[in-house]
Amino acid sequence: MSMDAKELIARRVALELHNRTLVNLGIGLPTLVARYVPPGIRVAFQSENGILGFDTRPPEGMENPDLTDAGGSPISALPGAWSFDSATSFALIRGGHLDMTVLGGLQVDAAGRLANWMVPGRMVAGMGGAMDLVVGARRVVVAMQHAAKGEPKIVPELTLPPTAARRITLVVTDLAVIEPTDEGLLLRERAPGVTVDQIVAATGAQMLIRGTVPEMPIAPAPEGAPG
Amino acid sequence: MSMDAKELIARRVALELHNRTLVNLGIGLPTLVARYVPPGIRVAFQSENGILGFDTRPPEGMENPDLTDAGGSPISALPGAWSFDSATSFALIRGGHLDMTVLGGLQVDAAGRLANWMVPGRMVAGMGGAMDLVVGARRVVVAMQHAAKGEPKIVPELTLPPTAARRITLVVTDLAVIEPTDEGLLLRERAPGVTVDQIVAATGAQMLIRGTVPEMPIAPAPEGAPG
Amino acid sequence: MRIAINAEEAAKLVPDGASVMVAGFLGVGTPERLVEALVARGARGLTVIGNDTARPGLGIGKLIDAGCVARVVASHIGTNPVTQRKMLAGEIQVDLVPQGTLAERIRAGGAGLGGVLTPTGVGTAAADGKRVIELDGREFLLEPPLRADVALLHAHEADHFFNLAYRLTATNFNPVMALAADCVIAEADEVVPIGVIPPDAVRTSGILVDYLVARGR
Amino acid sequence: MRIAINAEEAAKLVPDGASVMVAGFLGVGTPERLVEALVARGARGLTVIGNDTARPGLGIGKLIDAGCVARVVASHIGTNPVTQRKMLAGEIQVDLVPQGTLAERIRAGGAGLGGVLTPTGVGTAAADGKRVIELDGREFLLEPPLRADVALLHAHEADHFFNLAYRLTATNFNPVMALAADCVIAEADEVVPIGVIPPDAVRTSGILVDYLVARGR
Repeated sequence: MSMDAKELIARRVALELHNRTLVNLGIGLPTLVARYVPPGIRVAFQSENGILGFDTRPPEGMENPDLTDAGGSPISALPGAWSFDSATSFALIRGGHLDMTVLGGLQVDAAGRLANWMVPGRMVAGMGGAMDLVVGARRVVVAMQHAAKGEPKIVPELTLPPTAARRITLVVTDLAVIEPTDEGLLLRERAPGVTVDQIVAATGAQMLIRGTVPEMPIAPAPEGAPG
Repeated sequence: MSMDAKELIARRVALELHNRTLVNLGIGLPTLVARYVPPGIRVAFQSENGILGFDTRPPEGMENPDLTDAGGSPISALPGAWSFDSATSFALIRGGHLDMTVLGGLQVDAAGRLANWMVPGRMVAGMGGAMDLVVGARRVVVAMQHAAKGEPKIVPELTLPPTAARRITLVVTDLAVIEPTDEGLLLRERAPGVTVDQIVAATGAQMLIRGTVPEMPIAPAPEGAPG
Repeated sequence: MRIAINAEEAAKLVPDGASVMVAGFLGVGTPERLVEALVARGARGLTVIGNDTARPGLGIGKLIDAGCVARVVASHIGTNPVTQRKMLAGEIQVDLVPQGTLAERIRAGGAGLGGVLTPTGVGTAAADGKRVIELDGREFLLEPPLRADVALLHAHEADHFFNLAYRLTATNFNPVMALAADCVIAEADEVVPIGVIPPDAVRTSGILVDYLVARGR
Repeated sequence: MRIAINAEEAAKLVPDGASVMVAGFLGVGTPERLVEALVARGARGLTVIGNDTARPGLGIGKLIDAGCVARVVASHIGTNPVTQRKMLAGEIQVDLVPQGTLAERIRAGGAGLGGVLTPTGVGTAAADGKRVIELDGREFLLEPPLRADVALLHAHEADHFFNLAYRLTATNFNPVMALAADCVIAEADEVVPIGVIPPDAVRTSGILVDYLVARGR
């Protein structure tokens, strides 16, 4: 089996999807999760710019300028979709109507806090909908590379500005699945072929390791797709 | 000319309608104002249960159970009407989008405060939308009989619970038009055939009387209507 | 496609003592079959949150008549003398809330907001016991969000995914209540296939609706 | 029936230094002809309130490119390097607001509410200088309402009374901005006779729209 880090992460995150729930996928890596919805699971994906039940990009020439995702790319809509204004969109997000959001991360710390919107000294982008998503979604799954340029992204304490005070639910990386708990960061799973020692070495924060750490399961690749 | 007190009040209030504005008419006497919209004036009437641009009751057999006014009576809708939910309805009301509301009154005092929702000791009905309307409409016109059972309804200080702290815009009664101002209640107009002395005698609060008080103009009766 | 339940089953989902949002304005936009099923089940001790209690024999009025209700949160009960009488007799507790504040408190409950800052009610009996916040020299009441165990909705159309569309003044409290309860049960005048209600016409997504009541046979 | 104006006339209604809400999300749902007319007029010193500044050459990005803007209130400027560069150069002041808070502050401005109590931003840089209100042991930021001198809207359809209907994700900030400005100017892809947009499909009433921009010839 050959797959890159992003695909691995997306296929592991896909197993967190609960049937008949509303899910928001952040821009970038999290978007990939939509490709690996497990068989038998039906979720509605929300895009914070105002649609629930969107579909992938339509064939060339069938794009509608009034129908895009939160990254501004053309999308389609599934039968039964709902379009709505921005206040309603964030009523859904802040009001706890999302079972899960999947977001990228710059850092996660030992307390389970996430930083993903700003690096002081670098060009400022803005938080967009990230702060609302982290506060409002019932479960916040962070999908990110375990390290950036050799530097651990899982750290004892955030050195970047936090996105929210709230403790996130799960971190899925190319090396491990880690769950922030009351006692600290719990190492739940390791990526195929990766040892616990390798994970510990690549992690800046202390982790709880209880017994044998199983290999992470991943969602099957969709039919017709390579891999 | 023969007309009853309610018609007189309604026809005087109708002259307060501004072209191309949004107006809410309370249940009861204020509803009559819609009959006397002056020629050349176009207003949109809002009903707080969720419609803008409604029309009078449709002919027998053409009522729709999903289309009623705030009193629960069947109405029709004009072309170009808008229907909306209760939160939006009160966003319009509270947000200052109504040029005017016309409400009935139990008491108005020398400070221009209105009481119209509750008489202690009597059966409690509830404020419904009245408190929001008095706070939110740009102009609040109170349409009421000058006295009730011989007792003045315009009083030095409210003895009934106020509907809002705000000073209302105008009081139109079967005897007079009175404007609450910084200096006090200003007697602006007297009803046809009514003397200033009669008004003073029927009014519990002090009024400002400046020079000659003109007779109140009233909107014409619609064509085909008696009067 | 999802499976509708009948009104009798729906009524069992509303336990005695539950808080229940019932949409409607003087009965218009109220799910009458759900209300009748609650009466038939003999529900007791409900806290009903709604604009009003309609009239005896209509909408929420049926619940009042049948003794299902211990407490009412509403903007107006003047159209229902039974509610008034039971309030005076101490059988029903009535909390009166200005109509715009009621709508906004329910919206806040569904939107995850901490409360509502409204100018409505300042200087009146509606301010009793409320926290007053001064902002830029103006006073506002801090009104708490409202949520309920169950919301009972009425739609004009529902599709097989339970997307809902409302009609004219029967819309009223339905869309805001759909977000503000742990369990959302809807009844519709018509049920249509998915896609018949286009995305811009859907007012409440089926993802928010837990149960749809099957049409009467 | 009402009379539409052309985009050039509309641009004159937006004085230099005005605060302007511009609807849209990365340019989708932004009134491009109005934006272009503002650029053509050489508008200066505008405070622009919108979700983002799109990209150079698109939507609000055109106003940024042309030097019309002194201040931006937005949730995100990461898609527009010109905005970022001008911010660093001190030519444009940028106030970043979480997207849901931005939508809700605009809604509060239009709905007459004193502010927004949101859990979003507590414990982050978004809380700097904000009043924190504790309710039932939870903390909320008190965010002030937002209003503007002018709102520029884009609709899919307008009728001759200026009722507006939006389409799919081009809806975004349009309906809330329609209530939150002293002067509301809309442009539409299509103009239809009154009655073509049924009451339940209208999203912004023509009574709230001061000016409609005529279709290009």
